[in-house]
Amino acid sequence: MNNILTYTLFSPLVGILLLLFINKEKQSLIKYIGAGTSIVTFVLSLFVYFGFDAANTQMQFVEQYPWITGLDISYFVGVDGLSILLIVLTTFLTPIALIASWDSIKDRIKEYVSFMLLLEVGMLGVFLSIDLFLFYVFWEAMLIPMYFIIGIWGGKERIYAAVKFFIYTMAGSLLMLIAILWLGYYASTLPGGYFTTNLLKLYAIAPSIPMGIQVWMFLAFTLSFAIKVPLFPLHTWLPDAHVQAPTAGSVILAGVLLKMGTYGLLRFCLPLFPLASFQFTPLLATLSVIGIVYGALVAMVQTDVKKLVAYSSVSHLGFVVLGIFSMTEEGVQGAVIQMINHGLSTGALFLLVGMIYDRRHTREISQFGGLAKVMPVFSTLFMIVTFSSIGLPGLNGFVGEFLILLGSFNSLFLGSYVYAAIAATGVIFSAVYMLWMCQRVFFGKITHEENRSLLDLTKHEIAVMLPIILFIVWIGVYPSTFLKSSAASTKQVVTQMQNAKSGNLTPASVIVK
Amino acid sequence: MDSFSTSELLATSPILMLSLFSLIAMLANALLKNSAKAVFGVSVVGIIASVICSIYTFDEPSLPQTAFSDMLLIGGYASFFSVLFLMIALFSICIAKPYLEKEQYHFGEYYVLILIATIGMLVLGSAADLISIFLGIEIMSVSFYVLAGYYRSKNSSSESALKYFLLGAFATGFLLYGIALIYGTTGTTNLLRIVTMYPQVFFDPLHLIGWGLILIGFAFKVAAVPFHMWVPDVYEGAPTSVTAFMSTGGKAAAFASFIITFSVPMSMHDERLTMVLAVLAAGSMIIGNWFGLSQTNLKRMLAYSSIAHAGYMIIGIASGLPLGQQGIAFYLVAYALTNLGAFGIISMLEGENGSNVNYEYYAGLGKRKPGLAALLAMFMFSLTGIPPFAGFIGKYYLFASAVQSKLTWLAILGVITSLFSTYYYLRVIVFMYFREAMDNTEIVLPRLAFVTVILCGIGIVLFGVFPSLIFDLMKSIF
Amino acid sequence: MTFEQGVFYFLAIVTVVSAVMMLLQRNPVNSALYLILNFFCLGGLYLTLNAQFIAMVHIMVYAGAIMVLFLFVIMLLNLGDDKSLRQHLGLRMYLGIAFSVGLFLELLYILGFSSANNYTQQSPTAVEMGTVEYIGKILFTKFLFPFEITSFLLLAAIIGAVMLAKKKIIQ
Amino acid sequence: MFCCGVLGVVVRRNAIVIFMSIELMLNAVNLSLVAFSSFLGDSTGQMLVFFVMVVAAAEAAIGLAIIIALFRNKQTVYVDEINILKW
Repeated sequence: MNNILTYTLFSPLVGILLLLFINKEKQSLIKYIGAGTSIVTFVLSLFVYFGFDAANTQMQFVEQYPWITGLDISYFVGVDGLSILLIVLTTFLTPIALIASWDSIKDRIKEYVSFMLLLEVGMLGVFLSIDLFLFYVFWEAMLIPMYFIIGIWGGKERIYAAVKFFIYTMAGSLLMLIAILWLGYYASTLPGGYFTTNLLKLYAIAPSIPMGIQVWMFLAFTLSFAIKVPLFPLHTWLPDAHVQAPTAGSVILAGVLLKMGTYGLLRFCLPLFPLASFQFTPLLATLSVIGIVYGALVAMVQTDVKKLVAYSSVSHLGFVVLGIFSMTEEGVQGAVIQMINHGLSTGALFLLVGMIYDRRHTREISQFGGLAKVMPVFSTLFMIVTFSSIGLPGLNGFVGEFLILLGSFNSLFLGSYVYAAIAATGVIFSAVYMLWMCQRVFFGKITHEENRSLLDLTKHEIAVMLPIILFIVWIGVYPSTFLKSSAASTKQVVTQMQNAKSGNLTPASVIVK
Repeated sequence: MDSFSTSELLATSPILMLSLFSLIAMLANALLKNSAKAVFGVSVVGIIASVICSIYTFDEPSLPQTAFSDMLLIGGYASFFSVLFLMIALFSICIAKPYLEKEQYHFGEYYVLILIATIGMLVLGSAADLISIFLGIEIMSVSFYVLAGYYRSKNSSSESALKYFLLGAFATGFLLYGIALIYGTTGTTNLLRIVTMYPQVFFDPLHLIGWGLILIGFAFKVAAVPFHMWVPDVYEGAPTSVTAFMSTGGKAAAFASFIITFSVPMSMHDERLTMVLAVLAAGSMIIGNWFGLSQTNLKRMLAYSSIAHAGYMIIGIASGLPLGQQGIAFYLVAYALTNLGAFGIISMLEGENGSNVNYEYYAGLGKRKPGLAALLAMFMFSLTGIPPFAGFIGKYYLFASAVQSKLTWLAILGVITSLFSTYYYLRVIVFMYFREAMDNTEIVLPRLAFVTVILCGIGIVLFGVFPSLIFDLMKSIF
Repeated sequence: MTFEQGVFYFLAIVTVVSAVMMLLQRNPVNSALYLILNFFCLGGLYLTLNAQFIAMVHIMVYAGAIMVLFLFVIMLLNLGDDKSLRQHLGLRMYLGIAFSVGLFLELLYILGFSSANNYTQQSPTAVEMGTVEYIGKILFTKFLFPFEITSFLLLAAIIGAVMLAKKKIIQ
Repeated sequence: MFCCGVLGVVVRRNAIVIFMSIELMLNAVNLSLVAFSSFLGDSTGQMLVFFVMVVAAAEAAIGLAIIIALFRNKQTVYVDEINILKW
């Protein structure tokens, strides 16, 4: 099992290869192959998870092969506490998304499944890469399948949404490319240095970059990630993409893609440019707090359920960014776990919205009412997920938000508890809009006759939802299962930041061969 | 002075071999019935024979470094580019055959001219003397002028030939005057000797003007702003198969020689020339991508994109680093595969009198011809510079060279203009996949051209994922 | 002023004047005739520079072949007078003139500074260099490759010219 | 003279006259080449003149053939009347 990461990463490609040889008429076979492949990937990632040594802060399962030797670019993958949970989340959500779209996608199934699997490769690659070049390749390559998924199987405004999604993301990442190139070049200016994009080598030397340039590097990276997160005011692509994407697309988009932004902040921005990070902490914290409140307020006035969930993502991801920039152990821990939580609960919400949309072909809140009587199972599941999203104690959302708020209250780096206080109001707002929406959709009288004949969830649909619910409860009741796997790594990041703040961090001035 | 030796003949065997076969092709055209097909066959054999010779000369220690009184460089660099040009020629005639048959313009002369143009490219790729560079450019260009006007009964084709010819000859004038001035100030036309003379004439303005005029000549041939006016019209008016050849082979050959020629002044880190080159690159990127946005004709769009790509490649020359030169060489490979593929697809779908080249016609292609649409989408992504396609690696190298030579502003401009280009490349995909077809007549794909296009597609993925295949080759030659 | 210098200046002035006249003529035939005059003067200039062979070849190729071809085509196409130059004295034309004059002045200015000013004396070897014998020898040794490769240039030109000017398409 | 040629190309609208102007430019180059060659005592310049002449001849043949082909199609040699020639 030396190459387990490579197997995990490229196992979906095997499925795509298989699909190439299958006639597109054999629809159910195609679906089985898709689901089967992604489940195999999930199983492989479980091997990684259980083999992972949580106490070790080093990269594990490392594999390195030279790729482009001239520029010291290598195929270099590994996991640590920051990425392990996200990897499992990715492999977990992909089969669920595929199975969930079992019946709702009828057109061009072969392409659809291929794109989903390709997307999985891209996402895993982003979380696994420890070479900046490799990271960038996956980061960009992942755009292609997502673009097609929104553009081909999306709603009415899909073209606009797909192009907007693509161009927004490109805009940020191209500047990041320049920053990556500059980092590589910087490594070559050091005594005995050479051009490199090896992240571990750059970790050692990057903090020595003069402040004036560090700021620009930091901004280039952060812009790219902030668009992906999306941080206020760069979030405008998100509602369009979410609303227009097919259900599975939204699940992946909310569940995993947005995490790539926050993961990037944590993985690259903080450790590479600590000094610039300190300088921009107030700005980013302010933006994330604005995002929390703004997202919640806008969600409140939405009439479309899917849009509401989309704006709630803006609000929730604001918490994650706040947690990261609190730079305390609790805050970063909370951010990591909140990434998982948001993936699970928002993914689940999108799935549920998709299920009701398949039945009624509308997502307008006003078109529903009293569904609890007609669809008891659906309503129950929806309420559980809603509570998790609000952050009710006992469910997963509570753990993450609590840790983040705790961390940001005590943070030396933020320097003020105002951020936490305002963010806390976001929790209240989110309770308001979610519960209000639930009330209008599930309770009260049945106002529309069409709703009387709605069928409750099928076994198939329940089977899709149950694993997610299981984890929602598990994290809520016993979070330390998951917290412990990321604890050591987050602690290391935080310690390093504190060292940098107090001037104890001495960046290497010579590059390691 | 010996006129030449056997080893020199061996060393220039790619050129000689191709010359031989082009003569055979011409004879076959004159003597045989059903000659066009025979000429096609002869050309394919000739190109392959020449490729084998190029590979033989690549790393053969027994061969001299230069041949024919330092007129030509041998091996390494020259062989690398020879193989590139020959493959471009091979692919382009494979695309051209079914296309010309469809248009009922299938004559043997076409292949003979392609072969002669390729000879010109081979000379250009190995030239180490301004005289052979000049002759190489002229052999190539004269063939191109004729090929652009190949549809002699069509207005658009003749017009584009005239425009190309007049502006091309005009640019030749500048190139020559530049050569004359450099000769006048250094007393030689040989690049190897000009290098040694360079410090003496560094401050001579006449010398610098000479380089400037040569630069104009090259800028015209590679289609850089502000000498780009011919590109859209000629690309649009010329037969599509010719455009495919011209936009890839012509550009690659011009760049191969551009790199060699300008490595002379650039090796002195002449700030003034760096600035001029950087401005050329910036202008090309901006103008090319800006006008690309508003096009509705695929051929014209690719013409503007070709201007933009020339801009990206000039970055590599402006950087004056081996890294940039490697980047250009790789970019040329990627660009050649991509453009041959894209134009191959256009030529397969083109209707009578150059119809069906607008975006509208491509609506719904994803359903009508999924394989073809997927390939075209790949080509568009590669042009945009999105991994894992080869175009990305090329851009990465070029921008890296810009950053290393402290031209970071150029790299930033490069990525910003790439962003513009994303929009119009994506539009093709939007039409193919996200719109419904308006016309559902059956499309018949000629097998030969389709296979060629598939090979191009495989190439850009292969070189995108394993760029070392090319970079390892290049380590020894730059 | 020696005799040689006198001849040089005379030819130089006629060359420039005829070039300008070529531009100003409305009728293409007159333009072509001025160009021929220009070519003859150039031939004379080559002689003063001790390039006898080039001078002869120049007269034969340019005046004898190329310009006859031009005249032939002009006659064939039966071209009349050009529209008056004034009719299209647009912005573009002013720009064109400005550009050309600018280029001219710049060249003058630069010539003032150039190392080419050292070239006041003809090299002693120049006399021998212009002879047929010398040129033949060097053409087939040092410049063998370009010489051979021009054959392909001419070949392309022949094929192309025949193909383009052919009237009918033979299927 | 080179400048005259450039001027001619930019100003004149008759394809043939433009072409003649280009020939003029080439001749200017030839003259300077011969001059340089004779002052430097180096034969390269004179050789280059030969090649320029060959090229000029080849271009003349091609160029006039193109003009004839175009004239057959459009009955004009004025570049203004050639609609795609917007330079």
